[in-house]
Amino acid sequence: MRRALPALVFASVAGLAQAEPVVVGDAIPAPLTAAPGEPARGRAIVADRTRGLCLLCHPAPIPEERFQGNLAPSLAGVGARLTPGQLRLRLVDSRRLNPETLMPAYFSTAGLVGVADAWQGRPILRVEEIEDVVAYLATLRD
Amino acid sequence: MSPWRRQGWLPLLALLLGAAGPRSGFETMTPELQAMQRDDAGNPGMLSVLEGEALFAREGCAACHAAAALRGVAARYPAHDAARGGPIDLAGRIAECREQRAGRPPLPRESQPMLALQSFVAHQSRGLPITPDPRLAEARAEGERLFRERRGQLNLSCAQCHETLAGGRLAGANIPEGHPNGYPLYRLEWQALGSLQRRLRGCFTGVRAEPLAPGSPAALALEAYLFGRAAGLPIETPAVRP
Amino acid sequence: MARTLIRVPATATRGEVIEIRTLIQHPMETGYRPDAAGRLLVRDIITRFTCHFDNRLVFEAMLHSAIAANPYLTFTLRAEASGVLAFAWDGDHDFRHVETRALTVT
Amino acid sequence: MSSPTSPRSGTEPGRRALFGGLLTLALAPPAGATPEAMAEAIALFTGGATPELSAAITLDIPSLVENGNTVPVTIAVDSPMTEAAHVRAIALFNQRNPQPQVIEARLGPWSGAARISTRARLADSQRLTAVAALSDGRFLLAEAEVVVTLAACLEG
Repeated sequence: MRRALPALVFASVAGLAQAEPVVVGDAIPAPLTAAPGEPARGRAIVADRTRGLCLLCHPAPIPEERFQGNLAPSLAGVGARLTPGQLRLRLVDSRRLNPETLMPAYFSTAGLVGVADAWQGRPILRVEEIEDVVAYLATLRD
Repeated sequence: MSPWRRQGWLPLLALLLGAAGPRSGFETMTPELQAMQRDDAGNPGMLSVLEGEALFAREGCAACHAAAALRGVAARYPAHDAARGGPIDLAGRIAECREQRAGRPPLPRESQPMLALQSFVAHQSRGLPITPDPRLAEARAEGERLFRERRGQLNLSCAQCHETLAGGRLAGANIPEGHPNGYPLYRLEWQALGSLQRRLRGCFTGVRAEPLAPGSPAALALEAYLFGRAAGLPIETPAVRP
Repeated sequence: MARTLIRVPATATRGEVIEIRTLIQHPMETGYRPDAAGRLLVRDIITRFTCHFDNRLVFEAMLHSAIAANPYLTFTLRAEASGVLAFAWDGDHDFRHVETRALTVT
Repeated sequence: MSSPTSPRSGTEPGRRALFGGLLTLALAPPAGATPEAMAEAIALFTGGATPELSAAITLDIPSLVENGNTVPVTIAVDSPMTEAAHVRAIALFNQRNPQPQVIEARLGPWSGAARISTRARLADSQRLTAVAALSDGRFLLAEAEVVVTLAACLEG
């Protein structure tokens, strides 16, 4: 019953026009930034319940974070199951793969309803943060 | 049909309904929290009920409403209001009654006296099943649309968490079905008694959505739908929740 | 004015150990909690609870920020004679609330 | 007790607002109490005496709580509560709140029993210690571990 999504509109960052991520199949193969992501920073974002929010739904191999959700698949081994490009698309806009997904689009503001003023027009993560998270998730191989 | 037979049906019906019917958030709390709610001498929400009782007497409400006659009222709200041609909730009715009949200045919805009056009135219906007003079908339909609409930066609907994923764990917290049968209730997170509107605001803020304005048609529609889907659950006011 | 809930058995037999339960409306603002602007909210807690039986101190508790809002406290007393129980809560910013209850011993 | 000047300097995302709601914590992350601070507070209560771990004192507190804001706790000591042998005081301490003290209660033979209940605030999962002061000068101790889960969807 959900409407088909309009053509994907990717968020742009504070006036600086972002190159639109190019989707190839089920992946965004090309990194969104020139500088590569940093896994340690990505881990911190994943662990942070107010930034990445990941642990609200996903269990992850971050033992110092005791209370992790069980609503979504474990992130353990996700780097072995998915390529960085596949991870990137799932972060940027998981709806591209499953319109009913629970997972928020971390770098798309398309089709959102009733967003609070403070978050209007802003993606959940910045491109650098997306790349950091992709870099971290890619290290989760067991 | 013999009375025996008729009675024989009821437990079976209750069992069937119980299995498939709505589940109060009470049932998924720890035994300690359940005990806190059950014990009138220890339930912190009872302080507001007491305050409401005193206000009810002091403001002259008792001149028209015998406390005994309030039994069952909260179980029927939100109700259809002919003048508005739509739903009115208990807080709205109390506000209207105070202002129009008793000529008192308005009380903000979230003010302590309003919460106290509301908890006193709702407490009179404790244990009675929610019986939705049949005239609110239209509002409930709109409420259900809102319940199923994804919203906010996190793009989540009420239904995704409180229907599909109820019983799961969001971080460390159990996701309840989200029924309104205990309000106003004492929430440990608030360390105070608060309204259903306050709780909804919390959910909306949580998904980074603009909250519905309390008392607005949209908020009343959602409230009407929530009470409709909780039909049969007993009023627990003042409930205790984590 | 703070509202309280006090549960004292209506009657007790001589020598019976009764349980007294008290609950009082109070925010118990810890002094460690920041407001929206990040400034610490000033501590506002009940620091002391006492129960006197006919003017004799029979129970006393010192409370800290780690006591939950709307402090709940139960304690016991051996009922030896009828008399008056006086409960007092004292706290920051000159907070003081006093309640009395009759105890009837048969 | 340490200074609360930097109440949010702790790394306790577990107790922080989920989903970006504003902060509604009862207690800031522990700026102060530590096992050492707790030991110090206990020493102050016992006048330096070492309390004995004893089955005669029970600390009844849920091992898992949904919200640390209001945690029911009962402390009881098995004592005849006579003039000759009674509990003089009961206290409760914690390791991870800003302050190690929770409550100190004074009682006597007129109490008839040595049992108090209250509700504590716990900033995090931690160990709690109850200590009873006996009329013969001894001190008894009981401990309990409490796991505090998180509350989700904190409101703004």
